[in-house]
Amino acid sequence: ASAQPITGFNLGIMGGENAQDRMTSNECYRAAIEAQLGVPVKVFTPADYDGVIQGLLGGTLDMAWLGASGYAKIHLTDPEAVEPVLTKQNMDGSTGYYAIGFARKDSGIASIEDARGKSFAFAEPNSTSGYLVPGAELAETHGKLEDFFGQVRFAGGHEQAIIGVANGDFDAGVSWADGLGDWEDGYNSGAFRKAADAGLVEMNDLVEIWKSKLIPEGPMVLRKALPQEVKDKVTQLTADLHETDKDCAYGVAHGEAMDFVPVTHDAYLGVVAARKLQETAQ
Amino acid sequence: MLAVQNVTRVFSGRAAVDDISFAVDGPAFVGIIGRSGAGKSTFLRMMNRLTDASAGRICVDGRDILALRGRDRRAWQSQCAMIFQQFNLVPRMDVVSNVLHGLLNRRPALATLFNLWPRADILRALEILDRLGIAEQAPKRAEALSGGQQQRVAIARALMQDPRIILADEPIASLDPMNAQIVMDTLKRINVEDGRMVIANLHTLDTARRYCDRVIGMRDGRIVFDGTPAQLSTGVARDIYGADHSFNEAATSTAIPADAIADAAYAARLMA
Amino acid sequence: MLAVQNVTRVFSGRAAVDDISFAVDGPAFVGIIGRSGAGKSTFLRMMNRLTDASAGRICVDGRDILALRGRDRRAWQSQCAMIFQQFNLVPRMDVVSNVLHGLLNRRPALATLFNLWPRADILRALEILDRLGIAEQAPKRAEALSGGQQQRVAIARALMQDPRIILADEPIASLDPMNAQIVMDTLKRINVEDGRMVIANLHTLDTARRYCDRVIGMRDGRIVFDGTPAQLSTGVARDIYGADHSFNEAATSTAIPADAIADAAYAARLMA
Amino acid sequence: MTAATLSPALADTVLTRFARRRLAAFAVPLAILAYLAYAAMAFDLAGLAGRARMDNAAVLLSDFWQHKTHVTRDNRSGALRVAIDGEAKGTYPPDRLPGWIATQGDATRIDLGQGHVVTYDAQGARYEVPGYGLIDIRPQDGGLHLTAPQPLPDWINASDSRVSVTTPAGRFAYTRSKVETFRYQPGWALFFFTLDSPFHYMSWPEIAASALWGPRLDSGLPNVAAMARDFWTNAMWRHGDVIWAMFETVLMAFLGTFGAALAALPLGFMAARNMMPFGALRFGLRRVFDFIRGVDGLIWTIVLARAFGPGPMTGALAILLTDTGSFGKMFSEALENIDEKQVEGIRSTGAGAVQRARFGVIPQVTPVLLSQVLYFLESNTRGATVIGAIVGGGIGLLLTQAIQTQKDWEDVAYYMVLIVLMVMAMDSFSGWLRRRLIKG
Amino acid sequence: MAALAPDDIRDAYLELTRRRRLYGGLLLVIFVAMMAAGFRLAESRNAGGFVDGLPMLLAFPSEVLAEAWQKRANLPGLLAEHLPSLVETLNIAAVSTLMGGLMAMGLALLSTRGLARWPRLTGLFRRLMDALRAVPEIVVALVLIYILGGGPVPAVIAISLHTAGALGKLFSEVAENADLKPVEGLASVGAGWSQQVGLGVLPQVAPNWLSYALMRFEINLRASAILGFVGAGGIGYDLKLAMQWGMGRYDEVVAIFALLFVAIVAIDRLSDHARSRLVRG
Ligand SMILES: Nc1ncnc2c1ncn2[C@@H]1O[C@H](COP(=O)(O)OP(=O)(O)OP(=O)(O)O)[C@@H](O)[C@H]1O
Ligand SMILES: Nc1ncnc2c1ncn2[C@@H]1O[C@H](COP(=O)(O)OP(=O)(O)OP(=O)(O)O)[C@@H](O)[C@H]1O
Ligand SMILES: [Mg+2]
Ligand SMILES: [Mg+2]
Repeated sequence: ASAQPITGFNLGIMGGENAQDRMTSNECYRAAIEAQLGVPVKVFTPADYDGVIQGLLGGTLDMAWLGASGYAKIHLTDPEAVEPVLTKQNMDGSTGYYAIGFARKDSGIASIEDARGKSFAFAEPNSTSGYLVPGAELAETHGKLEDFFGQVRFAGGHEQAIIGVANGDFDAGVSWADGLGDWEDGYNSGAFRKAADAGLVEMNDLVEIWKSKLIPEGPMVLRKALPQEVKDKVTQLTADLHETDKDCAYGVAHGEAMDFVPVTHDAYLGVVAARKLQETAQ
Repeated sequence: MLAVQNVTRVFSGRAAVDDISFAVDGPAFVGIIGRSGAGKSTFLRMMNRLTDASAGRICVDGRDILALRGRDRRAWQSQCAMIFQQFNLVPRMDVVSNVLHGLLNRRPALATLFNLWPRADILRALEILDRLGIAEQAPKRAEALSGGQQQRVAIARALMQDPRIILADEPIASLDPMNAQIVMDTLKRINVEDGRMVIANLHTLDTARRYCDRVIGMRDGRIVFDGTPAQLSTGVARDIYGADHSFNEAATSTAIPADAIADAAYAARLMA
Repeated sequence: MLAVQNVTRVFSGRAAVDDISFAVDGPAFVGIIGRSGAGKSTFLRMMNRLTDASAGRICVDGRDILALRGRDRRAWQSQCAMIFQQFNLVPRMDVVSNVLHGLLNRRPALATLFNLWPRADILRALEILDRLGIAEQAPKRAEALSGGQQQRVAIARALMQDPRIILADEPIASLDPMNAQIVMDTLKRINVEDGRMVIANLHTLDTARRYCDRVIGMRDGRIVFDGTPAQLSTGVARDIYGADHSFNEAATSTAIPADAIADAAYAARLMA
Repeated sequence: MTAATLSPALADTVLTRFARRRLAAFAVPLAILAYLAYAAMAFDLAGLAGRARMDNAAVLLSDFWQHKTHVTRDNRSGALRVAIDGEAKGTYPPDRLPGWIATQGDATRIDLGQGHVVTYDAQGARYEVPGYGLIDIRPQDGGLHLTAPQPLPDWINASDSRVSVTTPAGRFAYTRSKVETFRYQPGWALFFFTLDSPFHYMSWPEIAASALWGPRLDSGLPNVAAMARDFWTNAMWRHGDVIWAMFETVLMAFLGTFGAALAALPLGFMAARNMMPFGALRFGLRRVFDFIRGVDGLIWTIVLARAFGPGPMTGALAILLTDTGSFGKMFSEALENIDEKQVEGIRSTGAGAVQRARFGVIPQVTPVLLSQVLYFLESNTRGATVIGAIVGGGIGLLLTQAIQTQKDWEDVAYYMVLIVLMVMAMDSFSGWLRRRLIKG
Repeated sequence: MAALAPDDIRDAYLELTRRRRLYGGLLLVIFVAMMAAGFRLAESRNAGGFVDGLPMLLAFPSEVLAEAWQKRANLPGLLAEHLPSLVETLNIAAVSTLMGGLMAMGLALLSTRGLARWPRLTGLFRRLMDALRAVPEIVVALVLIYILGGGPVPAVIAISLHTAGALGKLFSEVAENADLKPVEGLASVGAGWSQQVGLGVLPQVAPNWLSYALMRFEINLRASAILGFVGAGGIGYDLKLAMQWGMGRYDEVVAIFALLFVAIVAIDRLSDHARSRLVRG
């Protein structure tokens, strides 16, 4: 509401890539915003995504690309802090990714029903695709997970969940992928692909047993208190990025994507609800 | 000049100094003797206002210095220098700086905090050190000096204060006989040449006899003797030190002994 | 029994012990005298194998103990006890434990590390302490004892070793005359009663004269005198200690002096 | 004299003492062992032994000193890509492929060494393994057809959608979409110059020659400067950014430590029993110090991140805050242990409170305080690594990121070496300073 | 008495003061400039400025406390729920202090002049300790987590290694100052190296070593809580989860934090007390 002219613009970028890689792949973007706004623009890449969230809540960061769960967290803490404006559209036109349930091929588990009474590994409690969404969906269809599975464990991360299942420490587990391409490649991107490429697991040994509904890609958010003119400029610049500077868009989107498309809070109602559910469940 | 009137100091119910009174007219060399715990240090500390008195007055030129507070008290301290048994110098600072500390009360606090002293002060400190024969030690750290040299630095600090009265609390107790003599001679010289009053606590009779114009004997906080050194007989000494105390003055003497006759004899016998 | 043959020890180019030879037949009390730096300590340390020799042989019953290595060397050390000027006890451990250390070489290492000693050993340690007159001190820490008592503990440790030879490196140098006498008497008694050889470095002539059967004088690493105490004339002593050294035997004497006549006289004068 | 004179009571006391000590001698190690056994159970050591995958560890850790080159053919487009660690910035230009890859029309021949040869061609791909035979894969009817000597060994993992082969010489994987060969080679690839720098293709003597008298490769710059620039801006290793990050880490430690020392000095005076007459204030301050220290820098970082956002200042402030607690406590203890004689000497000249502190107290405590501060400077350099990871600054960020993304283990090794060197340098620097200042 | 003429002394001293003032002033200016420039640099690279942020300082704590107060009824239950994690953290700290301490003892004895078993190798052991000390625990822990999986063991190993280096240095400094006379006394009766060290050195250094080890235990407690943040188990892990979740679990944050804080302060004070008693005798 109180739209004072700004003296600088701070951009927060979440993890998933090396800090330096993030810096470099966003350098063109930073320069473009700087040219557009006429104020110095700085990029911040905290290791822990809580760092970006605290920055947005405290008002020291003006803009960031977030995960869906991170956005939900900010919204639940302070609905007036940020607003979502754009999200990433994948090459197939979708704007999301999936949580994928999987097991060892030789375990005889081929569907989530087969995993009843077995041990099941989530990634970590704060992960959207590694726990929040699959936990909520599975609980909806199968009831209390502690009762449905023999044992519910947290592996500590996507990586550990995949390796844990491949090693037989858990009977089944869940991790994420974009759902594009082939299972045997570990899909086009996601945790499976990374593990397979690194030679940590052999995709032939694993089977997919479950797939979640589409989980929305995280939004690009802007601080609500920014002057409307600034918001418009940055949004416009980003929305046009795929048309104006293909290479730069590749860096900002972490890879191949079709476009950045507008998004509103409504797209995240599901994730927000899942978070609320978890909160009261514990 | 100095009038001590009914001064008392009570520590947790016991009087360390118990209603003492005496007066000194000119710039005398006053020695206070008495056994350990007699209240000698407590009295000197009250004079320098390091310890507060419980009752009584100490008048210097008619002004009761025990009543001074704050700035005035500090101003009095700067006129009344104190020399300690353990020298109480700042060991890690150099000799000249230690001497300059005598001026702390008279120079602007801020400048002193950065150890910035006017050139004239430094020159005066060097002069005083020269007078005491330790000018070559000037740039050394105080801790690098021998005990006798350190005590002379302490005296130099006292002189730097340009005091009316010098108080010395057992100034030679931690010195060897050689250095003790130098220090006492120095104090005496200051007393005679500059005409400053010196009050010294001493723990040996012979020193008191040799240097003082006037000797005050204390026991259990009270003055039990006040007179000239000549009046200080062995009987009086027994009184001061307590007769139960099997008294052997030699044991506490700091005089340099005559050649050990016995040793020499023994050696002669062997070498024969 | 003991034959020292051309033993030399060189420290950075200088010979601290320079080609010395002598032989001792029975369990004598041998005193080694000489001024500081003469090589006395170095020789004893070589005998105990704390320091290696540069050349020469020391034969004990025909075996060259300088050639021993590892276990054998430690076994020899356990038969040849050493008493140090500074006692070299473990100050924080109790007296009995310190005495028991004499057995370290003969008991399993692990057990000794856990301070596990057979009952018989403990009793024997107590007996030895009793013989030296300090049994009541047994449970105390070594550091709580006076110098003389500590030296007797060190002797008890040596006896615990049941050694054939006792080496004593200036055993009384840090003791007062009273304690010195007790310690030397004890060593002499062990020498006479048990028939163990004692070799003691001494820094005073009178002690050597009083206790030794045989005296060896060293100077600059060489033996300059070897004979009975009676042969030790002042001229010889001058030789040993160096004539340039204005020689005054009394200055180093540890004999308890006769009452200090001078002091007494002085005191009497004062008290009159 | 014999044992007869020895009082039996004494012998008894001594013997019981030894018995008690014997008990203790066993009890203490036993207690420690028992505790360790309990801890081993509590930590599930047995289960851990089963879970630990040393082969995975080997895969990960070999990356510390190895690099792998991906030779990938897209089976749909037929495009060939040769890239170090599969990264865009490590991709070889098609005309400057390494010598062990030969292309001829559609066919690519990859020599993995020791007789292992992989060939991609229009029909599919073949892998010749010495001592085993030929593995031949062809796509057929939407699946893969594998021809290889039977029975299949366990280092070949095949289904009709994916075949993968793992040999000591490298890894090979064929799926419908692509075929990929990984060759592992020791060394940190492209450490000095990346593939787009002309200097990458030179040997060391050539580089030296080029630096000294070679013709200018970049008309704007002398060759030495161009080399420095190419090294400094190396896109794979980013030496410039890394050095800057190290500087930022040291900066955080420096500001935090000395800032805390400056803040703690007056507070320490106020919390020292012999300097502060008001007991309540002293007690209050001490509890504040306890609180600040107890909370720990990491939590402070999170609290401060809300107010100041990410960045090195937040990290420095977090260190400053924590250390103010530690220094406050340590300084006040040092002040309580001072020699009062010096203060009294100054007091007797009529000096005021501040002057007494300056001359009576400070000279005594400086060596103690200084050595504590410098000791903290060194350990904060290590601490700033961790804090930096959270506030998004310094070498710590790079390190934790490289570990979390798991593909850049050679970067991890590089950063670890640098951190160890940095901490060692700070250690000897503070040791040097300590010796200089305290002696001087 | 005076070897030098008074004038020379005076000039020399005045020259000395001038030089001292110059150097002292320069040093002060350099230090102040470095602090100021460093701070400005850090601030310019920070997202928020110092002055702007100050009013926000309490925003986060008050948010947390407000929610915790609202849900204060949950606190006792949460405290009980996280107690096992606290015990795990304490165990991590204790085990790693023990193991690190034992390693440090060995390293210290091997690298102390005059005591070393192999005198030629002291330099090697010293460098080894330096290296162990220089590697931050978190680095080792992160790498080990990838090999061994999450849990307390990577933390124990990481902290133990660091402790071995840090304590080893302190231990060897103490041992260096130990009196060697008892050792020589033991050598003279034919004691082996282990006996000389075990009976001659350890009793002397034990109080100081123990005191340092207690101090280290305190430090390790913090370290193990921090390593929990990167997935090494214990109460730090619980705290991180609750903290990252944010709003909605702040009551849990407060409960965990209270547990951790009370434990740290209690141990801090206990070890302070024990140490002052140990060293005084
Ligand atoms: N600060 C104090 N608090 C309590 N009692 C004190 C204090 N200072 C001195 N006393 C007591 O006052 C008595 C006199 O002490 P004082 O130091 O004046 O004796 P002294 O004559 O100087 O003895 P010494 O020769 O030992 O210096 C002693 O009993 C002493 O214990
Ligand atoms: N470890 C050593 N390294 C170098 N020189 C040594 C060593 N030990 C002794 N020396 C030298 O050897 C010489 C003889 O020393 P030694 O200690 O044997 O003399 P001493 O007769 O015992 O003298 P003191 O009466 O002082 O004990 C001296 O010059 C001494 O400096
Ligand atoms: Mg006194
Ligand atoms: Mg000697």
